[in-house]
Amino acid sequence: MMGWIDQNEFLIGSTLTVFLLAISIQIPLRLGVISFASIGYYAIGGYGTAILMTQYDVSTWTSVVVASMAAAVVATLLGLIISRLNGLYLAMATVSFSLLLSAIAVNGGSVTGGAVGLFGVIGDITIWHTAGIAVVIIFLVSFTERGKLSRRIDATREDSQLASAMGINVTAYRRLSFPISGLIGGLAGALAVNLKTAINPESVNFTLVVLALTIIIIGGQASWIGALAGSLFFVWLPEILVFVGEWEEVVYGTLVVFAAVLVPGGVVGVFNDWRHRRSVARERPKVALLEAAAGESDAELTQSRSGKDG
Amino acid sequence: MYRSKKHRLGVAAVGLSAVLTLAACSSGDSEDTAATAEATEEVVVEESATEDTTQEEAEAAEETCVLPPGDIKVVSIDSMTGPAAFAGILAEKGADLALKEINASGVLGDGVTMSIELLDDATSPDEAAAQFSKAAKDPDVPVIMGGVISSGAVVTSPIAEKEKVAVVYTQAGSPGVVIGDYTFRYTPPMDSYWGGVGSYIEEKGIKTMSVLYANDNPTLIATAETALPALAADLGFEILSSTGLPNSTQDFKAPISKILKEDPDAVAVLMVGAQNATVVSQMRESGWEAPKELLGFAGIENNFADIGEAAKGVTWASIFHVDSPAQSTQAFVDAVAAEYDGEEASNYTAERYDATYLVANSILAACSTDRQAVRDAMADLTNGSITGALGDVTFENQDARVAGFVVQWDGEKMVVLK
Amino acid sequence: METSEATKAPTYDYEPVAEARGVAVHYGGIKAVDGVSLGLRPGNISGILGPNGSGKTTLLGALTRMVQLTRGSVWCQGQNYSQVKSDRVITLGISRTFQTVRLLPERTVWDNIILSTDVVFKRQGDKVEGLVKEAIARTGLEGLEKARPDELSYGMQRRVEIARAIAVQPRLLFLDEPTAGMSRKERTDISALMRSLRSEGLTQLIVEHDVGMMVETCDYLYAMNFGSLIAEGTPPVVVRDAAVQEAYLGKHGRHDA
Amino acid sequence: MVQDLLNATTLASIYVLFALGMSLVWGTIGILNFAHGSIFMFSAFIAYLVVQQIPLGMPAVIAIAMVSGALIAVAMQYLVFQPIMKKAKNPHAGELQLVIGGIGLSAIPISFAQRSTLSNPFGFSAGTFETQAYTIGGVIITNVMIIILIVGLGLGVGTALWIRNSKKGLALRALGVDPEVSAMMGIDRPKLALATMLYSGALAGLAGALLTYYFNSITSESGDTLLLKAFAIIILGGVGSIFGVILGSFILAFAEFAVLLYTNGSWVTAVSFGLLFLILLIRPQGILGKKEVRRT
Repeated sequence: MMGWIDQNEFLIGSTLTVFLLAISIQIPLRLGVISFASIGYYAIGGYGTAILMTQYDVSTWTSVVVASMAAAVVATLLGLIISRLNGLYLAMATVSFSLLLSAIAVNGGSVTGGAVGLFGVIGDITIWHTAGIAVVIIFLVSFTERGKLSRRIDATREDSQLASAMGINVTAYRRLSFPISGLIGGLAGALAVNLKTAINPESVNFTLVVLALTIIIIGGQASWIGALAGSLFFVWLPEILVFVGEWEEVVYGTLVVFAAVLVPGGVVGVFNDWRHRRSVARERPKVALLEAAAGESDAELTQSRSGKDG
Repeated sequence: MYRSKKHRLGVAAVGLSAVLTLAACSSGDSEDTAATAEATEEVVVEESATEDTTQEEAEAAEETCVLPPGDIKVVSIDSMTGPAAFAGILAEKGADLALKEINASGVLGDGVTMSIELLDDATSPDEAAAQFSKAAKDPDVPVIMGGVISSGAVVTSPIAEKEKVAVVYTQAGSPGVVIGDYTFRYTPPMDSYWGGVGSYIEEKGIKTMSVLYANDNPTLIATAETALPALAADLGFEILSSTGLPNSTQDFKAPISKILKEDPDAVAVLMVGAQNATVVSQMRESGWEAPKELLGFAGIENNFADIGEAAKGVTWASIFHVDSPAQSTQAFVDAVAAEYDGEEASNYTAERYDATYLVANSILAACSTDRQAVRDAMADLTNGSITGALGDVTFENQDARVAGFVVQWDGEKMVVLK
Repeated sequence: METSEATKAPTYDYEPVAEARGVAVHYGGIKAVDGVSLGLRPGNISGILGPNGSGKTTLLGALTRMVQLTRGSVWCQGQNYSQVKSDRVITLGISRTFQTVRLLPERTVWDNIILSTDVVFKRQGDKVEGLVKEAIARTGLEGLEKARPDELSYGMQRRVEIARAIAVQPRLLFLDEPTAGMSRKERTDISALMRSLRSEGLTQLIVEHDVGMMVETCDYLYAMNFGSLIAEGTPPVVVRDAAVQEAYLGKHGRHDA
Repeated sequence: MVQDLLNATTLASIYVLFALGMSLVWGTIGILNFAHGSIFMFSAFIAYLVVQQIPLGMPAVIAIAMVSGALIAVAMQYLVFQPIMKKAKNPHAGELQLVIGGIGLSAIPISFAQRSTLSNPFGFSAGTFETQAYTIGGVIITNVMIIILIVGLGLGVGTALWIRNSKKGLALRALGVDPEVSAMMGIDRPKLALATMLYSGALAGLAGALLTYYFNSITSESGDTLLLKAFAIIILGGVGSIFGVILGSFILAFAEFAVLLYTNGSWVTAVSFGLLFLILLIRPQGILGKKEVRRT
């Protein structure tokens, strides 16, 4: 087992950082905000860490923390200035935000290393640290997937007008999602740069946006489990399906299309539906009453009505 | 005007660090090539061509060395799909050819064969790193051949250093690739052989120059921003402007218009692969004609076949040329033609062919598959000069250097000026 | 008829539960609502009728702060809430349903009903559960708590919406076309439910274009056309009003066609 | 200077050709088609494959590309977008699914073309068409430029007028404003959507073929570069406004030209998304867009 982990250290590390990036996109998405800004946060986290570590000799963990916080701050500001946009307009604004950052990376001269990027970021973060951070984030995120908070989040996403009528402060929830997304996205970038020891403009381009988004769509939007499932799937598929080989992209494209058309809830959505059906099935007696109950209460109401009328 | 055509062979793409041309032949070892020639009766190698510096070493190694029978598995990570596939696929042809020759020659010893496990990084740094780290952690892999993309190489090099396994790259021209004892590169950096063009500049009396370059390619940035200004200072010509554009640019009309207004004596076009032809043909369409000079860059020739006449007169430095007088290069060119249906050899094939020989020779010289021994042998071999498909190659800090050629497109093919 | 555009307080011979004073909502050049004033009688079921596009739903939107007022003001219990954010309206005791069913599809009936209740009654877990159970009982949804909306009939889905709206114990309930798309039986059921809620003292305002249902259910009617009130009074009075008949009833047949 | 203006106008016409179909589809049937770039590329690619076998002239090549583009777009609409729209629980969920579906779709033809060309550029050099350059008063213009200018601006203005004045155009505009109301007006939405996609696909094919002639060659990834620019153009002009597309194309083309002429050019890629970001902050409905006709 340890040998296997050791051999696949890079893939495991990739899975974890891609997972964090996916979570960073998923958090606003769960509130109905289609934001591609996470790539920008990832770039800030990654470049920030690389710059601090290689150019200012700042210690690994301090760099990671500072760069991630910087991403959170930028995210907060972004959230404020684009707050009057929604839907695809917001999506487009965040795409431009991310691509502007990658243009800055290309043109940043010696600070960002231009097209070459920065390399030789050798820190002391192991995959165990990364895994630990991922677990903490899963723990925190799972709180938003239970009880009251999860209901409010669902309502905000599914129908913001309804949510608002139900007393939920939609604007506040959405605005809050920005710094959280920024922090986690920044962290993903910071940890990724430590894993890969290098970062360049190419590694923070639109392809990454597409990857993270498809991960969530395949896995499912509703839960961190979806993000994890999607990350595992996308990072490991080329390892497992070696025969896919040169048609890898075609297979990805087809899978994504299938997911978009047939299973909008992703793998996790399918699982939840199945679980719901099963639980309903288990409670046969009660469910058998479903129709009957409906009929009964109808009868009751009709009765009360005639009573009142009479 | 002229016909604009463009079907190109060696092309470019994002992520590929540099498109270099190079020539090559069997690496240091005369023994191998000679043996191959005998064994296959296809490869014409003259004994004299193979007599050179490493002969003694190789012979010594062969006399004393008995490798345990079995297969020596070397891992090669290359871009067989994705935007850099054109380079990766050509490179692997070189590796296959060299491997076939080596195994046919029996030079590794009785019952000893070498094989290459080829892993496709799909032009993705992440894939390259994942595969590299797995190979680096497999103690049965004595040495790794690295991928062609710089962005992958800067990620895999630290892994090689950490796991103490030698890696030989071809292409991957970015800084941060050859970083320590375990990293080798068989493709010389562009600025190391561009000097030849300097004498052409002097000869033609070029006093002013404008530069158009791909600002997303490390090698070309280095050439445009460092090597060319240094050359200008040296030779006393003036660089009027230097325009950096992403290689994905399609419409070059605006920068060309700017350059035409500056009216320099020469324009240096430093784009990746096929974009060179795009720029050249758009410059011709805008009225840039001789005696105004167009200076190009290595790798450019693969893209000129289709624009033909339009590219006539473009001059550049190259490390590989099928008409190179070096016998080792000619032997390689013939071997490629014989193996691959008359195909014309390319720099990518040559580099990888030489690199594969270097790997085999290092194992032989070390007489072991121990990683440290192989890397030490490789360091020794690259201390001297190696003759191969690329002609004579020397190394500076494990990074290849060649003299190169100054070549010119005559409208149909490239011809060597020097 | 009250068509004053002024925002000054009109006088009523009762204390209105909620009031619109000269409310106007314009979109660009379109005057969806143009100067409507009305005051809702406590304990009554009031109704607004009018053809499609007459501004009924927009007026409801204005009263729940979901659309911005161009002019005028809205009042609740003597308080001007024209600047209150839409998510605070429910805490004023104003609750609503929508023209179309708007339930969370992946959530159970219970979750859908408790959604607003636990926002309004923060940190009062026991009370919230009690309220939801009570709302379920009042709307006849017992036994269906674990079902998802798509497993229910349309009529039952509307009941879930009403349950969600009354679980927060509002003093005023807005119902936007509560019987649209329903079978006759379902309509009479909903109508009965509304009257039973009235008997418990809940003030209600219904927006509808089904005149039959309105006349049967409401105590007081307003008629709208082109963004303005054209008549008001008890149902028999309003349906006999010439302007209403011309503007609305005359076209009624065509609308249903 | 005249030369620069002419060149920038040609570039703008190319942008019009590319963005026109995308804008139409987004502004009327509400699909932000992320696969538009790959329709563009793949129709040119199909034409290239045919030309490799049979040396054809420009009209035939363009016809092949347009038919291919139309067929691909219709297939996408029928197999992917229409089912997604039918299933969508609410417009917002549908919106995201459509984007994702488009992203997935676009990967497939790009990958095929990359495999088949080894990511090398491809062009119609095997065909019979030859670029001719003319010099008029010191200004150089090629026959390809003339065709692009006429076709790009002509189709742009023509489509805009058609949408504005014809009955079908009215139906399309109604769809863009309110799908429900238009359904009540008796508009057959799926059928009209299919027709719109067909037109948009044919335009993409036309743009693909003309661009390939203009640049001599394009690559498998060329569509993606243009896709991002098209977003900027459409939003700049105002979603749903065809004149907006023309305006947006000119603004972008001239801005890019200015950056290239007066700086060292390295920020040119940032121009499109810089403009996009700016307009979204200042006037999200775009320059010619109307606020109340916003569907998203």
